[in-house]
Amino acid sequence: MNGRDTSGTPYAPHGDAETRTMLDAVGVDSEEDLFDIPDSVRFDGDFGIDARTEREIRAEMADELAKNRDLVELLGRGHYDYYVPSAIDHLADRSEFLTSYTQYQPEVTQGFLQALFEYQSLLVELTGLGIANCSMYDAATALGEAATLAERLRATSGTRVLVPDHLESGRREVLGNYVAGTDLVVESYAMDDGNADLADLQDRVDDETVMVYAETPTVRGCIEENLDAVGDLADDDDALFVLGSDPVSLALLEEPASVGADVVVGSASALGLPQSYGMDLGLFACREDFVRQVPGRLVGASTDADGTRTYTLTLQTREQHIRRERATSNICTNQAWVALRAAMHATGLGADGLADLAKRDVADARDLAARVDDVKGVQAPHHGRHHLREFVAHTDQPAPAIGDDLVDEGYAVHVLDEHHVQLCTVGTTESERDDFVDALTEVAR
Amino acid sequence: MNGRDTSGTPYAPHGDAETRTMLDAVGVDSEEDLFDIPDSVRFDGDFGIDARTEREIRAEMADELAKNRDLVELLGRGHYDYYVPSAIDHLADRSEFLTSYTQYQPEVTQGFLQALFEYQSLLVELTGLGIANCSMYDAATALGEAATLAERLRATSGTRVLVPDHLESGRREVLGNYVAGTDLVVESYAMDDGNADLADLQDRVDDETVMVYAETPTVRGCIEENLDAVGDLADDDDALFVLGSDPVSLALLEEPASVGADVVVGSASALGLPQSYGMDLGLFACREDFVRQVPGRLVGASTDADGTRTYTLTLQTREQHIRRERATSNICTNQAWVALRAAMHATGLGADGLADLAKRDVADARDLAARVDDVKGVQAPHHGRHHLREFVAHTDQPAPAIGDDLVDEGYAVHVLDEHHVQLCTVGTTESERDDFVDALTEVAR
Amino acid sequence: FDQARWSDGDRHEPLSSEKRTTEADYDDSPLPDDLTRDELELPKLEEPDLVRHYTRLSEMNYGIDSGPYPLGSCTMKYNPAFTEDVAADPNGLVHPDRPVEAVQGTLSVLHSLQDYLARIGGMDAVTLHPPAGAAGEFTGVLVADAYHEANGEDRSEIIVPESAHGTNFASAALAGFDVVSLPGGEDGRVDLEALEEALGDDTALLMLTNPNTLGLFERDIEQVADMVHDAGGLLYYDGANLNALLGRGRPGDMGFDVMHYNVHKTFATPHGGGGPGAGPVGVVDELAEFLPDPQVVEAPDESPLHYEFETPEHSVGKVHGKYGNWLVLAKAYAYIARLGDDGLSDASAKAVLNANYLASQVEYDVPYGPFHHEFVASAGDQDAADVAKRMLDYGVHPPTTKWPEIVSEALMTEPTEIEGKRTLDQLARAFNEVASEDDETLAAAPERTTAARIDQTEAARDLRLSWRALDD
Amino acid sequence: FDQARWSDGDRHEPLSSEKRTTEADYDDSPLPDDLTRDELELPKLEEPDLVRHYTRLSEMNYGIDSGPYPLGSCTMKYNPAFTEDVAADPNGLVHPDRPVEAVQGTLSVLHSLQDYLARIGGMDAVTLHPPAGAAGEFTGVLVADAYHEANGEDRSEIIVPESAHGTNFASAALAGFDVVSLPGGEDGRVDLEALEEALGDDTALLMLTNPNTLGLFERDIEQVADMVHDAGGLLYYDGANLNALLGRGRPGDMGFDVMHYNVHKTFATPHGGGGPGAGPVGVVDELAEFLPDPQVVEAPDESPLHYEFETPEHSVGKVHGKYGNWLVLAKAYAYIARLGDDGLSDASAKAVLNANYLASQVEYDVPYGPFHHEFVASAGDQDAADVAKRMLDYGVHPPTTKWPEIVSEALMTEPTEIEGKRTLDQLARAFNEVASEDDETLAAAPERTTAARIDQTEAARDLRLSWRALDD
Repeated sequence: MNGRDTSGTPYAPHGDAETRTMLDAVGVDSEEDLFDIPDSVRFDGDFGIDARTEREIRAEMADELAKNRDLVELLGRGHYDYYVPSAIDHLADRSEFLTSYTQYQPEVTQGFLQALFEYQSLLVELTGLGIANCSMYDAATALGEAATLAERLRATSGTRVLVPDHLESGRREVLGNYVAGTDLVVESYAMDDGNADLADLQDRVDDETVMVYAETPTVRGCIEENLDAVGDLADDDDALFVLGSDPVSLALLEEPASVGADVVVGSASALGLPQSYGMDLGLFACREDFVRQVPGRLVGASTDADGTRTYTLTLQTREQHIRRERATSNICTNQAWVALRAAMHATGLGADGLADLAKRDVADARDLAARVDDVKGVQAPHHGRHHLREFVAHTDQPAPAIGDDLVDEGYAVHVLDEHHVQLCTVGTTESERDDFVDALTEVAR
Repeated sequence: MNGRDTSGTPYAPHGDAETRTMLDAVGVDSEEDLFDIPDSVRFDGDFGIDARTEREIRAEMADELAKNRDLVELLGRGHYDYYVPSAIDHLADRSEFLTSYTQYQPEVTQGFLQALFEYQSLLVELTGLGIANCSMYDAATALGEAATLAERLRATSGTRVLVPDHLESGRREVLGNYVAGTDLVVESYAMDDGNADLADLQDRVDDETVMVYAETPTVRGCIEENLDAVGDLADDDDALFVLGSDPVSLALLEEPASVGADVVVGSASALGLPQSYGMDLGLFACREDFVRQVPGRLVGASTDADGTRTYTLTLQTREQHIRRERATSNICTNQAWVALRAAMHATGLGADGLADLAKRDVADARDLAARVDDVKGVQAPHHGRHHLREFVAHTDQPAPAIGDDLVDEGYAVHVLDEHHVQLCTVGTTESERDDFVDALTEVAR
Repeated sequence: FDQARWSDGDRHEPLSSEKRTTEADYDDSPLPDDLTRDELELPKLEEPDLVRHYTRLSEMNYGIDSGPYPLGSCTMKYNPAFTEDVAADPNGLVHPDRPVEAVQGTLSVLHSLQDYLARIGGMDAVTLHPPAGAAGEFTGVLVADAYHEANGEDRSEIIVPESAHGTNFASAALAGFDVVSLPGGEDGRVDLEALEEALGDDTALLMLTNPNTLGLFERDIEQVADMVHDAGGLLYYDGANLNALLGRGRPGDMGFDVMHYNVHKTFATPHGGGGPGAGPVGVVDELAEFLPDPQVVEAPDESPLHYEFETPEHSVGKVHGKYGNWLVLAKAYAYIARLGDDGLSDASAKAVLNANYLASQVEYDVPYGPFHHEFVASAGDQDAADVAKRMLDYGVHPPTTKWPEIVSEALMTEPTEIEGKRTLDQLARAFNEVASEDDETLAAAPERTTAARIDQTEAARDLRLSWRALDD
Repeated sequence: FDQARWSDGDRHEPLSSEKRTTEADYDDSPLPDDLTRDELELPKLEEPDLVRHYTRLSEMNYGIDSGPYPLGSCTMKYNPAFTEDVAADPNGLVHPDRPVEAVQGTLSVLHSLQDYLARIGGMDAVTLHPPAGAAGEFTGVLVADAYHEANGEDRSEIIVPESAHGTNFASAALAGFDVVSLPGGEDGRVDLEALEEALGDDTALLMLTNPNTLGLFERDIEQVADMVHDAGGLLYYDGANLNALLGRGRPGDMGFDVMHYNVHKTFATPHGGGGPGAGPVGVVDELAEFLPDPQVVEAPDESPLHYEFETPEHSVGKVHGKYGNWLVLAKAYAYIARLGDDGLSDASAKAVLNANYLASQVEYDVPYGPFHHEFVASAGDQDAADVAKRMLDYGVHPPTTKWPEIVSEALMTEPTEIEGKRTLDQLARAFNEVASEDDETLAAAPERTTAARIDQTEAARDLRLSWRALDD
């Protein structure tokens, strides 16, 4: 059998002789004859995209990405650079996982199904809620899905969704788009020194309210101290209490179920996924009685014909490929592989390891705040709350200029407004934080 | 079950409670009690090696290795930087391959055995010889093993091993150590303008000669033009004709069996293994009638109890774990995983792809030699032969100084002596070679 | 063929929670007790056991790298290994809120990908934000909605052919539109009369896949486009089947105004057991001002930067918290660069050749044609779902079953370009062997897979969605 | 447990050559015809098929990451995944003939590893060149030989205990020595009287493993060392069993003069289906001048370099073409750095605890003791090889069988530290189930593996060592 003379995709194994045999079997002269496209819309130009070798592309992308500056990031606000053990990378790259698709044939995809079942189970333990789906795109879309869930579930004729004033702008915008097709309206309630302002929230919650959203820690790293009260306020008016959090925080902070949360959303990408320019894993857990209204895929246990315990996607009648426009969501392709990574990482850490991360995040934030507070011209933490990972600092000098100067020194921080920056400890080493304090001392005065 | 309070290896999964239970089952109080070591030789110091985290070690080694200078290498002389497709890395890192050991239980290791059988088969096709073993350490030790094979096989009482005068020094030294325990002596025959000097060889070959070794291409990149004659000379005196080569060259050059080679040794690491600071894969193929004298492991086909074709290590009675001091070699742990990589890479390239590499290596060397020859103060190729990959150039100015200047310009070349350098094209891009010629033009005049 | 079946003595591989668990300790908590939880017990596998657990699970999972995977409409191409390496480049693994001057490399790759996709689709502008195909549809619908609204029009209906992907319906509904389902014509294509009837002042959008889910090219696409545009609507291209057209037809040239690309289909990024994918959206000029915020654009000459962010004038805002799925986008870029013009065009040629060749070798009836990258065979008297289960025993992944419904007992088959003749012949043998088997054999299948036939009813009736719910 | 068994329809997975081959074309050869071959036909699998072929083969292979692998004397530890990453650093993937100033990073790692190994073994100098344990033995013997020769002595014998690894005998023979086999004592240890008898003016070296292959510590090691030294010989330590001693005993402190380290055993580098490993050799001061060429040493203060090469004064020259197996050495360094003092010492503690715990749970007789990191059980009336085959059906790798011969039907078992109690109990169950089974069951095993019992006789009698030799 001969090789291939034509240039083409390196990923089709057709030698010229094979191509000829196949064309003959089909009964056409050329591949061209197989395309039933009217001449008027045939494309006979080219894209002007040069093919390159694998080696060239690796060199090219390495060169391009090397143009990203080497910065120590003290960013955060929903995206955290926890170290991902190498074993997670190697395991997640196992190609039976990576190159498979949705488990439409569960008999040959027990491996991924079991891993997703484990992922769901981990979130059930962390939230105390009865159900977790096997992934949403990110924290923002999970929040959007929570709102549409609230709409489907609502007992009242209400339309109001209440969210904290500090809600991260991306999440707020995405939520806005998810409710744009409904009659829901999103309103903010005030924050009181970094926590929910209970008085303001009480004023706003009424029987028009279908959902109250709170976060812990908040986008500013403040641990929300009155979750019980927020839950009671929501409950009193039959509004869904949706809590935003993440698996690391949940290993330390109050269990959502115990404070009355009906739904937990958030980002689970802190586990298992390296910082990936905002790529995320949307966490979605809720009470068991919502099960027929849950968006996204669910893996359940069953038995096979041999009586063995097995796993399978279940309640697919909620989904778009069966229920179409009456589906609980339009989501199809999700973030399953990221969920797999999260399950792996959590299983490697265990309850103690996860809680240790969170404890360290509290201690590190507390320590850095104290040291930053010692810097002339800076006061931290700005909010009188407990913090996890990150906190806001007040700067006497204009914060934007401080932020720019810090970039020049090799540090990225969030500039919140004219006199506030936000600093996150995750992913930095102790010596990097030492150097940062020195740099801040230079630029803040 | 609790976690673990003691510090220790991260790769032992014992919680403290598990350790306690196990100690109780054994009937001792502490791990210390299990060590039956007299006090007088107990070690109670420490090594002074600090444990570091995975993240720290990755950073540390990245920092250290970044101290290696970024050089364009025109080196060669047995070590070639062919591009290894990423798929080979991913496949070879599949942990069922990587973390397995010698196939003492062939029923559960059919995968590796089949891959090694394929490796052996590829070498049989490339050499035309009946047998290839499933790896030696490197080209030098394979050459040493060839000499001990010659000793075991010798019909005469001879002791002489003839090798080319140009033999790479590492290979020569290793060969010397392999024959140190025998009564063999290694002598050189002269080279004639980069090829074997047939007249000199004829003078030296006699019935005291047990082995004649030649290489193609030679260490200087010259294609040996009189292999037939070398083979005949060896044959005339019942000496073993051992040919040194490599799988890329063999895809283009004369088939060893057709020129009378009895054994082929060399380096197969050009396939599938990135440049690894001299780590190699020793190729060893020979005539079928030597099968009971071959060093190293052999995989053979068989059938299993179900009548299915299977693979297994065979003729293990040649090996040290059974035959002890009468084994054909002391080799046990070999380079199986590198052989796996070579098989994968060769199978991805095919005969056409392998031959294309070799053709390109001839053309590139010819082209670079011509361009270097145009450089004022340099004449190339120094030898009036066909070259593959590399060639020697004569320099009017002192070569060591030129070599040093080239390093300063970012290029590494071999300096052979006061007025000769050796240049290899493999692994360099066309534009790198362009820049190199410019740099040489600067430093050579 | 026998798929791996691992277990620790029992019939099934234990859950991580059945292997080893530990509890967290809150005695040394740095927080007041009332802010922390009381207990948490989770599985904990130290690295050797962790690696074994997931290595075993992986062997109990079938992927493209295991064998043929001709799942119709899913375009299960080989995912080139090297694209994993480029995506894993640590220089690209950065925080999304870095200042723009510190991510010039990332923006360069994203900008190039926007450009490539625009050229391939014949579109004028592309957003990379949507993290999946359905998210792309939703984004496209939002953009169309914003366009109509900017024109002072309140159009409430989206027309979707009956045979379209379920996400089309769901995405339209999520955006608040009424979905008008369009019955198919006798030839399996759009029925122009039915379309005429469906179009009206309320028509915001017609969503089409071309070739459609039967693999048939909508030959009347220009007329369809004119009709929709005449009615004041826009035309949406569902990119799920773009692999059939690369280099031979561009949605933009056919009159489509907005489209999404499924990069995990057409551009070979891994499907990851269900995701992540990416669903970039391309639009014609008139719609560019409504795209999500921000777009990556070249910086003006006077800027020290090469690339910067720009907010489209009437942007619909965000559809993803940040900028979408970076790792997936990076892989798609590398794939497109690897193939280039010739490779992309050849990929479609071989994908279409493969579908036609396989169809010619399969004994099941294939009612419609001429098809392109996929065909829909009918299992006839057999149950298509049973056919699929039995095919598993032959070591291949079966086609999509029972959809589209226009073909009874549908076997929707898309081999993609990556299969050679040998594998296609193997697939054909599997089809044909199963075609000749009796119903009992099919009902008893599969036998050689990790699990025997799984009871779906039990799973749904006796819901056990976490290990808490398991009592064995 | 059922191991994967892939095939393309047939019972076995085809060879690459049975899938697809192509021929090379020499019409466009740049060389004269008489210098080139006439034809070459080899398998060629394009990347999708290549990936499937080897992915399938991998699933038909059992590694440490698949399950327990208590192969006595082989120390099958978990190979930490991150060590692969550090070895793959492209900055370390360089040509061996670079000038020394261009490989300061590589030399720094090698120098640190030389230093670590010296400390761990209680040795004064270490060479990293030998590419495997046996190569280390050969190197050590050459060094010893050179030492005696430099002292004007011609010593022709090397003493090796009967129970030693086969490589000891073969390495001694390869270096031209006569091997004197030392019978074991009744307690399984060195018999001092027999040793006395064997020692003499011709004794160059006594090669010992400690603990020995029965897992027993040679309690009289100091006396042994004195006897050997008194006879003018040197004492060699075979590092295969060093994992039993880390942090609790050092060969150098026991009187050993030269030793090798099996980094693929003690320091957890992957075994790679048989290799590569690395067998660094450590020596006491008196022998350092004979080590292979070159050693990595710190550069003098006045040098612009940090590290440089140095040729030992009476070097034996090279034992590997360059500097050994870099990738393996880099992984070993990373492993040692990860564990540090506490980790290394704990590894030995847990390895010894595991062996003792497992032995306590196994119903087969364990005749000698107290053992350390491994124990040798006797299968009694059962055939140890059959026991091993049957254990495979329980999803575990069996022990080394029928060796050392001092125990009849030996089951030489080394669980290493990486197994937790749960896995050890699983292993014990496998041992004990098999112990209770009848000979027919054992003879019919294995059933659940990729291959059923393989006919070894046929393989050796009807030699088929390449696909050319297959006629089916």
